Amino acid sequence: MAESKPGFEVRLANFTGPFDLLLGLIAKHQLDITEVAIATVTDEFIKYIRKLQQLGEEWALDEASEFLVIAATLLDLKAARLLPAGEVEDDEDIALLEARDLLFARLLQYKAFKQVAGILGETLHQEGRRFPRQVALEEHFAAMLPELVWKHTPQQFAALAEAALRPKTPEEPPRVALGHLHGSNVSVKEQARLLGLRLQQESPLTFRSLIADAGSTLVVVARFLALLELFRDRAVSFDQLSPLAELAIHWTAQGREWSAENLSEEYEEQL
Amino acid sequence: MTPQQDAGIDEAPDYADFPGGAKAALEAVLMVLDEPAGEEELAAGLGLTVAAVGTLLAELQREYNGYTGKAPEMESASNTGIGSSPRGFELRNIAGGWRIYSRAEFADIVGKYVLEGQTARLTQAALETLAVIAYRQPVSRARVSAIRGVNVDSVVRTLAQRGLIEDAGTDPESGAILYRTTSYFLERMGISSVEELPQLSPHLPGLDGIAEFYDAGTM
Amino acid sequence: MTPQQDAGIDEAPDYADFPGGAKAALEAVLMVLDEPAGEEELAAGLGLTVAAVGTLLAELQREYNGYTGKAPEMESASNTGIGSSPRGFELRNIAGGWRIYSRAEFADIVGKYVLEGQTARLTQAALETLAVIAYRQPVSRARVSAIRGVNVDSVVRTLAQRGLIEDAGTDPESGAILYRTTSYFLERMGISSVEELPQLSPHLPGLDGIAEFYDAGTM
Repeated sequence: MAESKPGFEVRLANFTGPFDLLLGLIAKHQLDITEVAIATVTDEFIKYIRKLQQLGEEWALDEASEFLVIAATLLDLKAARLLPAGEVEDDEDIALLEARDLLFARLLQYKAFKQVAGILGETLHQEGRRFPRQVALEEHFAAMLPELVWKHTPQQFAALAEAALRPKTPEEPPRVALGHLHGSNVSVKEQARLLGLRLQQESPLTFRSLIADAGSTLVVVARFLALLELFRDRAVSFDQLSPLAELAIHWTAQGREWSAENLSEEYEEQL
Repeated sequence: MTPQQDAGIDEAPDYADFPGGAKAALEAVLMVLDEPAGEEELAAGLGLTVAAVGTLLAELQREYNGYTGKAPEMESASNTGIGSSPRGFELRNIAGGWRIYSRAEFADIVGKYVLEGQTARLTQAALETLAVIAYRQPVSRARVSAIRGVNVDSVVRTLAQRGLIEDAGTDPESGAILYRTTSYFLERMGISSVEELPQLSPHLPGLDGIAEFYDAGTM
Repeated sequence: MTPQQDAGIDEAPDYADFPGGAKAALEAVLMVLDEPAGEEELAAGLGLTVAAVGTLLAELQREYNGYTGKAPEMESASNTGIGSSPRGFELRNIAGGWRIYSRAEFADIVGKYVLEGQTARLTQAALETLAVIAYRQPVSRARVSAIRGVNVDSVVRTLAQRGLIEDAGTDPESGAILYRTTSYFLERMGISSVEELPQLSPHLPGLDGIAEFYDAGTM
C-alpha cells in the first residue's frame, strides 16, 4: 500500500491511535518487534515532519507527541523482548515481562477488532446498495389516522424546545480519559518537576538511578518523556559514552528560571 | 429494442447484464419512490427513452394486475409470469406520475393494519423533533439529528404524515431536503405565525455551531 | 391449506374472495410498511397464523428472487410465476422484521432517486469503535477506548447521532454509561441479530485469556 513513495509513508493522520500506527509499522517492516529499528522509524518520521514544514503545513504537535508515545512504547516493548527469558531475576524483570505480554495481548486484540471493523465496513457498504421501501402513507390511509391530541401550550412547547436545543451535558463528569491505561494516572509534568528537583540537587545522574524508584513501567515511560521535554527546553543534556552504555543526565539550567509549568500539556492526555 | 441514451445522461447501463434487465431496474426505482414520478423523470434516471419506459411501465402494470388470458405462442419465450395471479400491489398513473400502491381491494385489511397501534398522541421523540424544527426552520433532517443526538428519519416522516411539517425545498449547499412547520401546526398551537412562539433563551446554540460539529463529525 | 384464525383476532377475512388470496393481502401490507415488521405482527394484522405468514413470506421471497428451476408437474397448477426472472426488488428478513428493498444490483440507478438519507462511509475510527461496541456490548466508553488505545468520546457521539448505537443504562459498579448497537444498526448491516455478526475468535488467535487479562487492566 504505502510502498510506492519514499519517505515516511505511514501518514500519521490516517492512523487512529498508537496501536494502529504500531501495527502499521510492524506490518510495514515485516519484522518482529525486536527488530524494528527505532532509529529508522524516527528518521522516517523526521523526514515526514520536514516535508510537512516544506509544504507550509502546521508543525503538528499532536502527531509529534503521539509519535513520542509510540516510540516510547516501542522501546518499552523492545526492552522487554530483549530480556533473556531464562534470567528473570527480580521483580523489575517480571514486571517488564508482564508489561510486554499485556502490550502484545492488547495489540493482538486491537488487531482482531480492526479486522472485523473492515468486515463491518464492507458489509455496511454492500448493504447500502439496497434501499428499503419506506414511502409516505397513501393518502386515503393517512386520512384515517385518528385526530391528533394536542395539549401543549406555546409555553410548554417552548420549554420542550429549550430542553431539546440545550447542549447535552456530558453524561459522565468531564475528566481526562485514562481508559486505555493499565495503571494509574502518571503526569509527565509531575515527573519532570520531580526529576528537575533531583537533578538540581545532584548532577549528573544516570538514567538508571533516576528510574530506580519508579513504581511501574508507566512511570519509567513518563520519566523518559519528561527527560525528552527537559532536553527540548535545554534544561538537561545527555551523555552516553557508547551505544547501550550508561546514560548520564546533566542539569544545564543552572541560574536560569526553570519551571515544569512551561512543559507542554499534550502528555496529560496522552498518558 | 435497445434502450437508447438520453441526451442528458452520460451513459446508460447495459441492462442485459442485470438480472431482470431494464424492467427490473425500473421496478427497483418504482418500489422505493416516495412520490409519483413522471415518465420523463424515470427515463432520464434510467438512461432509457421515454417510449421505452412507457412500454415497460405498461408491461409492469399488466404483470401486477395478473394475466388472465394466456397467449400460447408467447408462453415459452416469455418470462414475465404469464398466467400469474394479481399481486397485492398495483402500479398507478395518477396526475401524470407513476407510483406503486397497495391494491385497492385490500384497503380494509391494510387500513386496519396501519391503524393498529396508532396513537392520537405524538411520542416524546416526535414532540422534541417538532420543537427543534419549529425553532430552527427551515432545517434538514441531518441537522435535527445532530441537535437531538439520534437518528430522526422515521419521526420526521411521522410528523410530515401528520401534516405538522412539510418540505421547504432543498438546501442549496448540501442538497438536503429542508423542513418547516405547516399552517396546521400553527392552528394546533393556537397561534397565527411562528413569530408568536415564545422566545427561547438567547444562550442556546444556533445552527452554525451545530452544522460545523456535524459536518466535522467525520464518519 | 386454509389460514387459521389466531385466538386473539376477532375475524379473519376470507382470503379466497380476494384476487391473489392471502399472499396478495400480505403483499399489500408489505407495501405500506415504513419499518420492518415481524411475523407475529403481520400474522395479527392479517388474521393468519404465524406459521402461515412465515410460509407466505418465504414464498414471496422466492418469487421475487425468480425461480430458475422448473417443476413441470406443478407448472400448470401453480400461479406463482415459476420460471420467472428476478424482480427489481427483494423481500428480506432484517433486524427481526420483513421489509421490501430494491435489489442491490440497481443501487446506482435507484441511488439517483433516493439521495437523501444515504450516509457517507464511516471513517476507520468510527468503524473500529462500532466494531468494539458491537462485540462487547453493553460496554462503556472507557472500555472501548482501552481497546482502541485512543479517546473515543467524539466518535461515540457521532455514532449515537447516526442512530447506530444507543445508551443501554449505566454500569452498576462504575456508574459509567453503557452503549449497545441499535436495530437500525442491524438494518444497515442486513442481519437480524448481533449473533449473526462474523465470529471474532478466528481473528484472535490463541488469546483465550485475553478478556480477563484485559479486564484486570481497566480502571
